[in-house]
Amino acid sequence: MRIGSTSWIAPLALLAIAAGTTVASRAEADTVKVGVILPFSGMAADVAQSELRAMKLYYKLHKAELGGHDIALIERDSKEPSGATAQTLTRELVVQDKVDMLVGYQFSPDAIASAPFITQAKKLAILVNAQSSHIPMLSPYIVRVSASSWQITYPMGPYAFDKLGCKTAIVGFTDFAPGRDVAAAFKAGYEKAGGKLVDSIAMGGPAQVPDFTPYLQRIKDEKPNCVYIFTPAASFNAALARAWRDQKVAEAGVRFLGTGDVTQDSVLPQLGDAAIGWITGGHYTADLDNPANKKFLAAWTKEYGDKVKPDFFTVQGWDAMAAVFHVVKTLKGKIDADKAVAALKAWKEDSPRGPIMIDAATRDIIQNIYVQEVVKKGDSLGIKVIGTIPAVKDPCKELGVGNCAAKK
Amino acid sequence: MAAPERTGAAETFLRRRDDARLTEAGFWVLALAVPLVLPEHAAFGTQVLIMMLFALSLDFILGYAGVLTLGHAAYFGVGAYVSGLLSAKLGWHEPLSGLAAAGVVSAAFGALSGWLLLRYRDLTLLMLTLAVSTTLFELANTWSSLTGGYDGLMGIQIAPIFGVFEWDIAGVTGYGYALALLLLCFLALRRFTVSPFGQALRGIRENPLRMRAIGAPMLGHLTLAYTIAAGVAGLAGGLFAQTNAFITMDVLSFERSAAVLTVLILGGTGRLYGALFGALVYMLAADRLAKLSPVYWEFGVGLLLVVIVLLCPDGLLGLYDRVRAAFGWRSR
Amino acid sequence: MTAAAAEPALLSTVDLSKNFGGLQVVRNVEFSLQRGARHALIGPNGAGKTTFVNLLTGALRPSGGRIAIAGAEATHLSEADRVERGLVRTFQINQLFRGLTVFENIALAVAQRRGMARTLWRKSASCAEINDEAMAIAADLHLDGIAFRRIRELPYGSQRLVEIAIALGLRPRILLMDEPAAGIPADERDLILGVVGRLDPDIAILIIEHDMDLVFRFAREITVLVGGAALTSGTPEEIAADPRVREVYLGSGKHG
Amino acid sequence: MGHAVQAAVSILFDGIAYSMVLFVMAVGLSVTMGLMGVINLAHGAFAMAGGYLTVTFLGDLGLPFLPGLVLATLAVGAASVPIERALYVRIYRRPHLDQVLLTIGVTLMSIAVATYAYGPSPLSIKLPAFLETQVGLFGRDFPGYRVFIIAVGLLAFLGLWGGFERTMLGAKIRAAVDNRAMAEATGVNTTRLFTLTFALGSALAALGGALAVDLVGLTPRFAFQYLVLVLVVVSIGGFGTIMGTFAAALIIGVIDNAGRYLFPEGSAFFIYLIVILVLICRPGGLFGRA
Repeated sequence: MRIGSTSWIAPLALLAIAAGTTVASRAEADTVKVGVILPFSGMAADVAQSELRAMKLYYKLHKAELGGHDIALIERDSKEPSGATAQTLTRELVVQDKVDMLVGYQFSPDAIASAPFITQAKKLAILVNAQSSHIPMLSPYIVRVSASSWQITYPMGPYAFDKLGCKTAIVGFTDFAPGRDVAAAFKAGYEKAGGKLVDSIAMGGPAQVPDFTPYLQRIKDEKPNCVYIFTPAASFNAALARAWRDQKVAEAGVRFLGTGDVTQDSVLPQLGDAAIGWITGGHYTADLDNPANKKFLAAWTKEYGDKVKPDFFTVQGWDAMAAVFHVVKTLKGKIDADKAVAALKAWKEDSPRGPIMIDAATRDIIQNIYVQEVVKKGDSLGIKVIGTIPAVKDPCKELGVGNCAAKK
Repeated sequence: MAAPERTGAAETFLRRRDDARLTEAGFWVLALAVPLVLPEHAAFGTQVLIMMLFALSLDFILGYAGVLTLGHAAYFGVGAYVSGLLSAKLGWHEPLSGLAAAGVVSAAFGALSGWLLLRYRDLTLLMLTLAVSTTLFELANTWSSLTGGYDGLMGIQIAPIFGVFEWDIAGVTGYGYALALLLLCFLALRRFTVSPFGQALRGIRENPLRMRAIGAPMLGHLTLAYTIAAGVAGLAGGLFAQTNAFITMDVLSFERSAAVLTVLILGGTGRLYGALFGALVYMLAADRLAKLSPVYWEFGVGLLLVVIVLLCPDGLLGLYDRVRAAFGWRSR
Repeated sequence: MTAAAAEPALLSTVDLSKNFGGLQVVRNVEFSLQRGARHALIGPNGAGKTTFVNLLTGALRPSGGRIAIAGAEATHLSEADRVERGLVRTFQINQLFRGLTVFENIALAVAQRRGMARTLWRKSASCAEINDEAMAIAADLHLDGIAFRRIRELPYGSQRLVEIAIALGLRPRILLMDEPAAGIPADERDLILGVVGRLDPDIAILIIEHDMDLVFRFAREITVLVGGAALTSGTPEEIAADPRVREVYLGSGKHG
Repeated sequence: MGHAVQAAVSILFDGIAYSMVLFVMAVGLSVTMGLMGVINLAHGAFAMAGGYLTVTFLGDLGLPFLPGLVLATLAVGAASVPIERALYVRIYRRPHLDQVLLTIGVTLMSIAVATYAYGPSPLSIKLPAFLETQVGLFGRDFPGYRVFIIAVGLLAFLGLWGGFERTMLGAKIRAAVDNRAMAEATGVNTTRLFTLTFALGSALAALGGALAVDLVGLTPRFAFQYLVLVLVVVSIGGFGTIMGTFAAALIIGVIDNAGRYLFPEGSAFFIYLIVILVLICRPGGLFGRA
C-alpha cells in the first residue's frame, strides 16, 4: 500500500477531535442537562428547527419559574430516519455528556431504535414527534407529548360517518409503515361506526415523485362519499392539491378528509384554492381560538417575526419544553427517571392546543382532536374549527390492536 | 530461464508494492486505543468502523476492478436484513454465526446479480445497479410485515459474543467486535489485492479490451470480485444490524450508496487505506459540521466532490502522496 | 523447420464474410497459415484488414463462412477460447495497461496463460513461476531496464515493444500483428523488426502492414486484400510483379 | 362499459400529459449523453432551476405566465453556458466515475442553494385563467393545463425532430453523435457544438421543470426526485435519439400512470422492472444502437 506511512494520521485526528469535545461539554453543577435529538439536517430540517425554536422560546419566557435551577440544551443532529444515528446519539448523550433527560425523536424509527438504551440508561425521554402508536410501550421511561397516529385518525372515523355524512369512504395513504398505520386506524374507527370502506389505496412510496393523478382518478371513479388521506407533511400536499383540482374530484361529489398533516399551517398557503373545503382532524392549528394560543402566537411573532407560521410541530416542541420544566420544578432539579415519569403522569397543562395531560396508564398524551376546515381568509387560506373531539386517549393502546396488540 | 538477479528484482518490486509497513500498525494500534482512552465515543466509533468496512468492499470492486455502481447499498442491506431477521424472526441470537450468514447470503446474492449485470457497461450498468437496489428498497417497504419497513425491524437481540462479552451501553464491546471484523476483512482483502487475481482486476480496470484479448474470462473475474465485495458489504450490514440491534429500510437506500461512493472518492480509490481514511474524515465532518448548518453541509459535500474530481482525482491520500513527492520525500 | 505437408494449417478460413448492415466488409475470404508462416496481409485503407483480424480473434462474429484452428472448428469459439488454443493478437493502436508497470503488463498475460489468474490467496511476490517468465520476456525484448516503470511514462517505441511482449506472455502458436510498427519513427523500426525476426520460428505470424519496406523484409508470403476480398496471394516477388496489385496501390494513391 | 372507457380515456390522457413532462426533461439529457458521452446527473438540477426561476418570475416579478415560462427557460439555457465551460469541459474525456461524482456534487450544491434562497417548503405558481379552464375534447372535459402541457411537449418533439432532420445544427449534431472524429475531420467545431447542445438540453430541462411545478409542487428535492425517472427514460430510449426518448417517455408515462391506477400497491416496482427487463434484453435501449 502506497500510503502506509500516513495511516496513523486518521485515528490521531479522531482522538484529538473527540478529546476536544469531551472537555468542551463539561457543564456547571446546578444545571439540568437535556439532550435534544432532532434531525437538524435532511428533509425535516425545517421542522426540527421550528421545534427547537419553540423550546428555546418557552425557556426564555419561563426561565424565572425554575427557582435557581437552570436547564442546558445539548443539541444533536439525528440526520436520516435510519434509527442508527439517533441511537448512537442517545448513547453518547448518556455516556459522554451525562445528560439528565432526553428530548426529541422526530421519526418513529429514531425512537424505536433508541428505546432499549433509554430503558438501560434509566433516562426520561420525551417524544417531540415520533407518532407511531406503540412507541411508549417500548420503554417505561418514554413519555409522548406529541400525538399518536391512531389518536388523530381513529376518532375521525365515527365523526365522518355520524357528522359529515360519509356513508361510503376510501382511505388513501403514502405507502410506508406510518401511512399503513393511519389507514388501519381509519378503517377501524370508521367501520366500527358503521361506515363502508370501499377501497384502501396505497398512493406511492415516500421516495417517489408525488404525482397523485392516477390515485385520485381511481377514487373519483369509485364514487365514495368521502376520501380520507394521509401524506407525510409538506412536500406532498401541494402536489395533492394540484391533482385534486385537475381531476375535479370535489366536483364529482367526493368530500376530502385527512390528517392534520395535510393542512399543516406553515404549508397551507401553498395549497391554493383547490383545498378550500378540505376537512382534517388534528391536534393543533395556529387558528385555534384560546387564550394560551393567542399568547403563544404573540410571543412567537415577537421573537421570530411573522414570516414563518408555527404549526403542530412547533407546539409539540413548546409542550415538550413545558414538560421538561414541570419535571425540573417538581423534582427541584434532582432528576430521577422514575420520579420524573411519575411527575409527568400527574401533569396537566394549558397548552396552546388546549388542555393536555399524560395518561398515567400509557404515558401517552391525552388531548383534544380538532376538526378543521380549510376556508378562505382574506387573500390566503386559513382554518375554521368546526368540531372538537375532547380528551382523546390513544385508541391503539386502548383497543390493543395493530402494533399495540402484542406486548413484548 | 531468467537470470536470478532479474527474478530478484521482480520480487523486490512486488514486495515493495505489496508488503505491509510497520507504520500501518500505527493505524490499528490507535484504532484500538480509541475505546480505551475515550470509551464514551465507542458507539460513534463503531459507526465509523462499519462505514470503513462498507467502503473497503466498494474499493475492491470499484477501486481495483473499476466497476462503477450506484447500488452498493443493496448488499449492505441484504446482510443487515439477514442477520436482523435471523434474530428478530427466527430467534437465532448468536452473533458470529448471524454475521457469517449475512456475509454468505449477501455474497450469494452478489454472485447471482453480478453474473447477470456485469456483462453490461457504462450507463446501462449504472441504471441496472440503481434499479436492482431500488427494487430491493421498495420490496423492504412493501413487505413491512416481515421487515418492519420504515418504522424498522424490532426485536433484534444479540447474545454476548462467545457467550462472554456483554453488549454495553457505551458500545465498547460493539467497537471491539467491529474492529476485529474490520481487521480480518482488511487482511483478507489486502491479500486478494496483492494476488495474481488482484493483478487481473487491475488489468480489467486499466484496459478491459486488452484483458479480453489476452483471453481473460471477464465476466468470471468480475463476478468473483463482485461476490467478494458483496460478501464484505453484507458483513458490514450484518454488523450494523447487530451493533444497533435495529434496522430500517434505510439500509437499502440510494443515499447510502451515494454516501459510500463519496467516502471512497474522498479517501482515494484502489488503495484500501483510502476507504478507511475517507470514512473517518467524512463521518467526523458529518458529525461535527452538519449541525452547524445543514444547508452549508450539503453545499460543502457537493463542493468537495467537485473539487476532488477537478483537483485531486485520487483523493486525500493521493493528494498527500503528491505533496510528499513535490517536497522530494521518498514515496514508497 | 520442416512444415510437413500432412500437418493441417494452424489457422484457416473458408468463405469468411462479414456484413455491417448492407455493407459487405469482408467477402468470401479463403486463407490459411501454416506452422512457422511469415505471412503479410496488405491492402489499401478500408480494405477490411482490421475487420478480418477481428473475425479471426473472435472480437466480431462472421456473417458467413468458417474458421478453424489447427484443423478444429473454431468459428463460434469465444475470444478467450481462441487465446487458449494459441491464437494471439497485438493491436495497431496500443492497448496497454497504462497505469501499470512493464513487468506487470507482461505478468498479467503470463498468469492468464498459466491458469493462475484466479489465484486469490498467494501473493504475487511469491509466484516465482510468473515473475521469472515475465522478466525473461522483458529481457528478450530489452525491456528489463525499464521493467518497473509505468507504461504511461514510457516513450512510444517502448510501448510498442510492450504490446508485443504481452502477446509473447501468452506463448502464441499463431500471432496476428496489426501494424506493429505503426507510429514509430523510421530509425526505430529496425528494433521492432529485429524483435519480430527473432521470434520462435515455429510460431505462425500474420502481419498487417502498410509499410511495404517492412513487409518485403519480413514476409515469405503475402495476401492482398481489396474491397474485403482476397485479390491475390503469393511470394513477395510474385506480388511485387503483379500488375493488379500495382494498379490497386497506385490507382488509389495510397502507399505506405 | 361506458364507464370503463371513460376511465381508460382519462388514464391515457393523464399518462400522456405526464409523458410529455418526462420527454421535455429527458430529451436534453439524451442528446448530450449521446453527443458528449457525459453522464450528467445534474440534469435534474437544471430542471429545478427552471422551476424556481418560473416561481420568481411569476410570483415576485409578477410577469404573465407564458413570458415568465419562456424567460425562465432561456435564462437557464444561458446560465448553463458558463457552467459547461467551467466544469463540464473538464470531464468530457474523463472516466464515468468522475462524471458521476462531479455532477452529483453540482446537484447537491444546487439543492443547498435552492434551500438557502427559497426555503425547504414546497412552492407553487399561480396559473393564468385560460389554463385553469377545462377543455372539451371528444365529448369530455380535460384540465386545460394538461392539454397545454401535451401541446408544449408535442411542439418540442416536432421542433426538435424537424430541427435535427432539417437544420445545419441538427445535421452536425447527428454527425457528431455518429462519429465524433469523422465530424471533427470534416470541419465541425465540436467545442462550440457541445456548448450549444448543452445549453439547449439545459433549457429544455428547465422548461420541463417549470411545467412540472404545477403538477407535483416544487421543493429543493426536485433535482433528485425526477432524476431517476429521467435517467430511466434516457436509458430505455437510447442515447442521442429524439424519437427514442419520445417513445420511451410515452411508454414509461402511460404504463406508470395506468399501473398506479390499477395496482397502487405495486406502483413502486413497475418502472424498475421495466428498466431491468428492457436493459437486460437491449442494453443500448429500445431505440439505441446495440
